[in-house]
Amino acid sequence: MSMLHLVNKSPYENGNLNRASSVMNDGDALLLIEDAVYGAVKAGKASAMLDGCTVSVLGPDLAARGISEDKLADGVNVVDYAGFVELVEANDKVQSWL
Amino acid sequence: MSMLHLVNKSPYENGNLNRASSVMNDGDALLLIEDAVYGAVKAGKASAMLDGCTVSVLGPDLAARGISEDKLADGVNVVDYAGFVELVEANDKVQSWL
Amino acid sequence: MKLTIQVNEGPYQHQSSDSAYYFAKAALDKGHEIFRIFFYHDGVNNGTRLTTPPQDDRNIVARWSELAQAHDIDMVLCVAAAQRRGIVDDGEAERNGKDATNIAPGFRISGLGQLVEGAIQSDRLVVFGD
Amino acid sequence: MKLTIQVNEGPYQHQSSDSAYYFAKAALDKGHEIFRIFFYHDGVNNGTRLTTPPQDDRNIVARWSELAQAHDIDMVLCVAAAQRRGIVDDGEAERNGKDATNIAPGFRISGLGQLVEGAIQSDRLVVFGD
Amino acid sequence: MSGDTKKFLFINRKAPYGTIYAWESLEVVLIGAAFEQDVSLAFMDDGVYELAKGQDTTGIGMKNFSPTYSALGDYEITRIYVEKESLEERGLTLDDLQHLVWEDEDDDWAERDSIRLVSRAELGTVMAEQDVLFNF
Amino acid sequence: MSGDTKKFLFINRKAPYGTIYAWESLEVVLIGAAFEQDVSLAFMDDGVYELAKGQDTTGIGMKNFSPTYSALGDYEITRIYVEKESLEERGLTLDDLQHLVWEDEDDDWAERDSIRLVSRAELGTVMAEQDVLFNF
Repeated sequence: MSMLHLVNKSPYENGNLNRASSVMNDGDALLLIEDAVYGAVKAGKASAMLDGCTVSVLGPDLAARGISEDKLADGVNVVDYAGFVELVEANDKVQSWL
Repeated sequence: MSMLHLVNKSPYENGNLNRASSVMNDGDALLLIEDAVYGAVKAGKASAMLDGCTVSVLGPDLAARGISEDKLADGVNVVDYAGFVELVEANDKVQSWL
Repeated sequence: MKLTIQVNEGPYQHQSSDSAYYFAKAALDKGHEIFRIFFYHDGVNNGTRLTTPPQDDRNIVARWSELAQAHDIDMVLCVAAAQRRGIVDDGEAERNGKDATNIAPGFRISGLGQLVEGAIQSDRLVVFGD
Repeated sequence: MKLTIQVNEGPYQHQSSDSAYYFAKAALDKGHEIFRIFFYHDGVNNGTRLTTPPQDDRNIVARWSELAQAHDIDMVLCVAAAQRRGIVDDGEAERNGKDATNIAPGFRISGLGQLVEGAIQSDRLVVFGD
Repeated sequence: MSGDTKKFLFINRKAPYGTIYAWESLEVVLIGAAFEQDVSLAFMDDGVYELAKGQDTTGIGMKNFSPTYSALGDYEITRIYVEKESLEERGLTLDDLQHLVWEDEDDDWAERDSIRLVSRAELGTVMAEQDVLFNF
Repeated sequence: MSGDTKKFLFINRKAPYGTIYAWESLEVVLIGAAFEQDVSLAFMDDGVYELAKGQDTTGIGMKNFSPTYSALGDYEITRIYVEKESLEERGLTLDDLQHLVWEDEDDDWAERDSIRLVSRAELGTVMAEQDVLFNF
């Protein structure tokens, strides 16, 4: 049963992104919202945690923080709130790493 | 001018203890309160961050978490709230790493 | 899809409440059903009508109240959490001898069983918090 | 030593408010002066009289009120933060058209200048938060 | 159990006392037990500290809620997963935690251990098998 | 400045929007300016994100308070320390931040840069020289 992993904290202050990315099973998806979107910036150290994961990031949270999409790590998918809902629907359950 | 560095978060979830211990000047003091007291447990990985620092830990917070004093890293000083006040008085200012 | 949404933080201090709101709105726009929104921990502070945010800022509480009204959503504040934080309706005021209430329109105070029931009855539980 | 204490979090959710209280008490016991306790951010939620904590738990708000009364301490809730979170006294209720107040005894609502003044007038500023 | 029963996993990742999440999570667990779902608990990251022995909150004026964990067996909660890596990183062993048990009615009420020490990978499998994850 | 002037350093360590600390910190800075103290600001850790260019909060319905930073010069705040290591770790350079300036009245109102890029060690020295640290 596939899981959507939801992370909302900056990976530079808190271990949740590292934790989530280390326990994802095949078929699981990862969505970064709020301050966690900083983890998707290619030039940042934390983006290495995303290797091998299926990653989406919430566009409105990116824009708020001044991050343009061309700064993102390769393969990161940008979604809006409707896309967030679709990810919740597409996976059997949600794990919020709070 | 000496500084009291105050840390209140678990070093296993958050970078503040690491941050505080890396910027302490000679003569500064470090006080661990609330969930940060876990950082003073000798057997835990995080206690390595305390090397070379003058470290106190709040006794009431240790007891609440079931940590007996014989579990602490060498040189860690246990204080009560009165000792907390004395540390604030003994240093010229307080830096709360929140 | 039938959803229960849990909100763990109050308004303004954390973005959680904002994220939950936009998620709920998007789910409704796509035709999904929100079975319940359950406010737990400091999340109960979303349910006070006494806030006066700055003119140029969003009104988080009013936004929730309007969403509940427009879509007939069941918005529940956990009673134990509300008692600790001081969110009071008429019944609570009487039971606990309080001289005022502060609950906002569209919210009701009830037990933790409402969260568990939400998880049982819904296809997904989505938690927003710190 | 003259102290100003800043509290950034509300009651119960985080230990910050408890730590600040015990620190304040210990400072008073040692003969120090508390110039002011300034409640900022969610810290303003320490100043509501509407909480009803469980019988076997501490009453954080009442504890602050008693400390203020016993030692004549100036306890200030930041007005901007209080408006966002819905903490209201008579003046705020009138200004903002609120039908109830919830401020607890011993607290007053004032501006951020009170924090800055506290830092200027005191020998130490000690901040408790998340 | 009926076909309508869901598999609930309560995931505890926060230390006690510094924040209220651990305690208010436990309140949900106790209420949830009345709904006759298939309930398990997991303790990982700082959540493992919730089960520490010898907690004494006198000095911080807060309620010591740790004895409640030993009542979980009475609520028919018999599977409490504790992550090995989280313990090790913190310099803890199972001996530092409360000994939690339940009584097996199918075996003359024999006492059985509730805590199951699992690796991170095993816990990932447990999580994958659930219907609902409660996060605290 | 009189002998009663204190050296204030406002330390900003949190990202904007995820929490309100960055914004409510800025409100203290603006109020504090009226008290004619010797005020500096420091941005380190996730606080460096507060100064990022191009913030557009339309999609999250929150107020974009980042333009306020460019007004700090008018409040006679001329020293804004940004920690180099925090930028580097996050893959940022000064070009990613707003260009903040103040006008030097002793030099025909010439525009000068407010931001001073400092190492962690240098920032430690700046902190040590202060009378009061405000933590957000």
